[in-house]
Amino acid sequence: MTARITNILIANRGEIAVRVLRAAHEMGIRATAVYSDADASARHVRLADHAVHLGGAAPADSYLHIARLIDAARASGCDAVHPGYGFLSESEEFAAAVTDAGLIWIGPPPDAIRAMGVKTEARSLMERAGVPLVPGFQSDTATDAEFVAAAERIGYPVMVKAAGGGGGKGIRIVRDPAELPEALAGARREAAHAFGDPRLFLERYIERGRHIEIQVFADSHGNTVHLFERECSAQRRHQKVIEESPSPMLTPETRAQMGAAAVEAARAVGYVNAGTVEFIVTPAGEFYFLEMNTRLQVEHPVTEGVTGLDLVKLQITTAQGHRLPFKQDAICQRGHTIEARLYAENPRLNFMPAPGTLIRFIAPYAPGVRVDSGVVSGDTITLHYDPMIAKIIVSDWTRTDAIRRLDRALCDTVILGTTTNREFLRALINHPAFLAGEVDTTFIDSHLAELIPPEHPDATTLDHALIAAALHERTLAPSSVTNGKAITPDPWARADHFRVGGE
Amino acid sequence: MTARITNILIANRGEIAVRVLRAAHEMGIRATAVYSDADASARHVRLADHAVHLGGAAPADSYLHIARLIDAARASGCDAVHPGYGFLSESEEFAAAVTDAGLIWIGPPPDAIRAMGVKTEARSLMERAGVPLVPGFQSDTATDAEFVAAAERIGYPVMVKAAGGGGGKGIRIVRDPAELPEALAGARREAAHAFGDPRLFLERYIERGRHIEIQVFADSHGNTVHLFERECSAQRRHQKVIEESPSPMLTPETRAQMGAAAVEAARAVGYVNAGTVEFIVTPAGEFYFLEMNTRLQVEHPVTEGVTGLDLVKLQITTAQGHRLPFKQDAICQRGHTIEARLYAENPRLNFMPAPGTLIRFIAPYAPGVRVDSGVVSGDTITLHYDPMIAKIIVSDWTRTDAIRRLDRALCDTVILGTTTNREFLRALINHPAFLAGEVDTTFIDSHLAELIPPEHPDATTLDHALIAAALHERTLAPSSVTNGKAITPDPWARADHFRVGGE
Amino acid sequence: MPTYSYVYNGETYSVALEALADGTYRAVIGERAYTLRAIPNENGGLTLAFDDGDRATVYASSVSGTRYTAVNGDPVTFTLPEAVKRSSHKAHAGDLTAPMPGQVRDVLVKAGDSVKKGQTLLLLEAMKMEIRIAAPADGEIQSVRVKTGDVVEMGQMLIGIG
Amino acid sequence: MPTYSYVYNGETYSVALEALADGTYRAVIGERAYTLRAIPNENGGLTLAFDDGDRATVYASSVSGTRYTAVNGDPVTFTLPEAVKRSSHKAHAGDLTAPMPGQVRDVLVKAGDSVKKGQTLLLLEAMKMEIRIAAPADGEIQSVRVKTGDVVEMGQMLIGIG
Repeated sequence: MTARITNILIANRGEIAVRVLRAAHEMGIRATAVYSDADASARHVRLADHAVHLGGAAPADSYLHIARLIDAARASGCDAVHPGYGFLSESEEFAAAVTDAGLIWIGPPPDAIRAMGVKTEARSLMERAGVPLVPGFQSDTATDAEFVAAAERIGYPVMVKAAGGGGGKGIRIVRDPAELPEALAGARREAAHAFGDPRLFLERYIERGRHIEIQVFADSHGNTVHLFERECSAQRRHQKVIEESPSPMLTPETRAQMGAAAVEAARAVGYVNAGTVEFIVTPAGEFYFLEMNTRLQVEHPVTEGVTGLDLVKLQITTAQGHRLPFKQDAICQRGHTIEARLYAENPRLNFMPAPGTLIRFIAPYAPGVRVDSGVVSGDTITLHYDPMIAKIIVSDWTRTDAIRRLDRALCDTVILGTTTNREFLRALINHPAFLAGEVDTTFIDSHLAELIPPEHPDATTLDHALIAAALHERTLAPSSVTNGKAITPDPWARADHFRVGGE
Repeated sequence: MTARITNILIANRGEIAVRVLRAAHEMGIRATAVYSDADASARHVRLADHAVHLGGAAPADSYLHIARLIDAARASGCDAVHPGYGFLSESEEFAAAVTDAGLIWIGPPPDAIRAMGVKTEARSLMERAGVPLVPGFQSDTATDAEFVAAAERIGYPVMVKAAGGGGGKGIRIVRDPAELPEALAGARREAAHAFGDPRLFLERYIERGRHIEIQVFADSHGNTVHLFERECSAQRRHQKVIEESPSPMLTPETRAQMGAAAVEAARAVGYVNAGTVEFIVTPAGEFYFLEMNTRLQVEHPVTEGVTGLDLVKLQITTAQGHRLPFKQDAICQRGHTIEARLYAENPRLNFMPAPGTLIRFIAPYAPGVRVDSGVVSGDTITLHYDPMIAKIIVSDWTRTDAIRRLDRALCDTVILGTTTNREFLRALINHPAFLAGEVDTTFIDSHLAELIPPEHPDATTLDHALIAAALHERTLAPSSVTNGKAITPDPWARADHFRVGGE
Repeated sequence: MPTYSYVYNGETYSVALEALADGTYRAVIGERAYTLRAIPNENGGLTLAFDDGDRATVYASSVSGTRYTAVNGDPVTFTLPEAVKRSSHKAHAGDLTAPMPGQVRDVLVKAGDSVKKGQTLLLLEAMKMEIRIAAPADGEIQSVRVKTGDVVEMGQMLIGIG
Repeated sequence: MPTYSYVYNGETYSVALEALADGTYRAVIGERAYTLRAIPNENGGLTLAFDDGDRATVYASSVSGTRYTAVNGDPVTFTLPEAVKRSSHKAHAGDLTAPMPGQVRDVLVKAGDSVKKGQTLLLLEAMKMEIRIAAPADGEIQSVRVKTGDVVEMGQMLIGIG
């Protein structure tokens, strides 16, 4: 059974709203945007065919407000909803509300969202499906002695985790068996205090672990494929900074095994549409299920780069009930794609957010360079939402070529008006460990000092900056340079001549 | 033997100079630009590390002036020369002068350029190499009766061509044997008059022929591969308008045969570096050698799109003496890529060139869209060189997806200040024959009336244009709107606020 | 309401445009009235957001009496009425004008020459394309206004013939 | 020669810039002199072409007393000397200022409260990141300058403590 989508409500903002809107437009589908008070003139609103105001800047009043989103879809004659990522993209309640309103949900079934959303349920499901899990031990009634015995079986170091926990709270890494009893006692106290639930469980701690995820895609006719991996080990405090495919560490055998495991994981929950299965991979190449993200990921362009597919269009056709237009064998992973996330933040001030107006934002454009962004020059990165300015995605034949291409693209990226992580990104991708493909998930946090660019530019750059400022100053105070000899036409004036509305 | 290139003289201008410069920069190689009087502030000059003035706007005084180019290379410390396409790219003399000056020529050996440059020599070489040629008959002494007999063997329709000719002059297409003697007499007179050489030869005329070319690549270690085909049948008066890969008409068998034939053709002349073997293909899929272009083609991005390779970087590494980093089997043709050539010309005035200043040139930017251009807003398309504004290249999974993506990209392309073929391109790619993949080399010329957009926009577009003009007018004559009620901040002024140098 | 007039394809159109207190605009063209917001867009363009939900992305620029606009990329070029008047002293019947901007490659006649219909009088070149300017009828060259090497604009008078 | 002064990282730099008759510029910074052409580039930038063959792509913009520049993409932000003076009435030793622009999420103290070192006084949020403003030492709250919901700039005074 297939349905024809004619008008998609994009229940999101920023670059992902622009991305979805573009796919809709190319498919001849109308795109309806929504916006909060803070986004009335945002790029996704400007580019949409129609836009509906939701409410205040706070997400709860706008992008998280299910009733208003459903109303907006109905009032605009939409027949489908795309949630993007973040906000309500993994809300079973929103998916159900959309479906209940007679609209097509461009995402997985609500049941699959729920199954993967509860982490302990997901772990049990994956165990039954034969997906490798990090070796662990869980029991509501075990004594400390039983935990010690289990830790012996699992192997040190182990992580003591709160069963009812989350967000890294209450986690202790134990390397010496002698320290385990004290760690259990401490973690139990903390868990009871923080979550009202003193239950603990053990998991092996993976040293030098790599974050590698598999993109999966399923249609509603039982076809499930994987679209290879993305390595996202370059993280700062669990936030992905750089993503790439292929992973520089995977062997073809491990890649194939992980792909098969991810497909099994998706099948186990009756998955349809785009999803991502995250694994932690040991330096030896053992891999363990972490969790499944039941939505499009920020880093989906990496997979688009190496497979040649358009995942958003595929989401839309799949939601319409169409079959995947290919089998597993027809998909190949080719070349190398890297994505860098450009943020408005200050690496020298502990990556403090740096909201502000992009007085100028010059994005790179060159063969093999793709920029996904929700802002242009003159737009503001507000303090209400995430600090992303753009994703810069490059593809080339080899990893080395791609890194060089990305470095050049970052060189060409100009932002005036706020502080960004541009120089940090350049330092990271040019670090010998990154070039060698040896970055694990702890790398950035433990090598931060090497990755923060020096405060002071070199003397030549400073001189050139002073000359640029002085040339600019001439346009602000022309009287100061009319000394009878300044007959050179002002270069800035000429530069802008054709860009001014009122020329 | 390998050499390290550190500084490339780019003996060209416009988009291809920018393209080569970009590849050099990504490889950490300096790019030295050259320019004529007309190009002193051109984009390729602005982006280069160093730029050398050659001479007057006329090509003979600048981009065709071998001695000045060699001097520029020497004076700038260049160790290699990239010729781009056009100008001196297929000049055996220039290639030899570069080599003689001790510089690396980023292109094929001079001998290969010469062998393919003389069309009759090329035909003989190809015949010996077993590359299919259009069935024909050539003899300096044949009588009319012998020509008639040969035509009978070749099969009608036949083309009567001048042996010493070129540029389409003296060609006659004969469909009826009875008309052949008169055609021979007429062509002989015309050939004698035009070329001083009355000799004729016959070739079968391919009805509904398709122009399909094979990209080949060879290193200096004897490895020669093909990189699949580009179909360029959408031509207006032998000028390519749209190029794509894969060809919508080729079977896998024919594709493989053509690839093998192209590799044979390249091997037959000891080819090294990038080259293109052009074929004419009959509706039944028979293919015949036309000629070999011994340089990078305008449409090389089409091959880059479907193979994932960077042909310019590959040219540079090959010229350094490196081996091709892959074998034939490692290359696959994936997805679909189309290139449209955006020209400053007026389709409603018989495609008359329309040089002028691009008051605004907004290039599309979106996933899967690449724009190669030598100009930006404010730059001028001069009457001295070709009228190309940009190549718009899109890639997507299927041909239909790619056509839709290209159409949207053209929608987003804004040019104010001169007339372009943008609407003609949109009409062409949306024509049922193009959508069906049935365009042959005569299609555009014979269906021109259907492809020229109407002079008058629809009523809604005209109203919107009037509103745009009026909003713009407010910024030019603010006094006319200060009627005490016009308190709305001027939107154009705001739009440009952050783009003005002197804000 | 301030009103602006533009000429397109020989016809004159007037648009009355008023900025309202609520930040919107009201535009009246003939019998059609529009209410819209004008949202500054990238690259100096505007998104026109009409109150019926329709939208259009527009750009506009001007060079003296010409107004270049684009609506969703489609170009529409207007001339101001006064600029039309200025340029309306039309060429005489026997004047040959440049069909494209270009450079004069060769002038093959001089004033006083007798020419035959179809005879090539002048070669004009632009962007590697050569245009032959030929006599439309038998006649005599009255005046030659350009010389070899001159750069001419489209519509510029080249040769008077009578 | 017109001279412009800028403050970077607390140091003041002066650049003398002169437009020469041949279309080039001469710039003098300290003991270094440059001769250059300034070629308008895309997006309102300039290519500085120095007479020794070196090149740099630069952008510049200003917002009141701040001058934003980028050299080959690398940002360098200057302040005008007079703007530095204006903002140089430094916060008192006991003043707590905003370490980032953000919105005040919660104010947990009021003037007159006694607080202990490390005690959370105020929560500031931006872009999903929450920053805890804590007492640097035991003391008494002298003044609270913001309330819940206020949007504050980086460096803005929040709480006086003594």
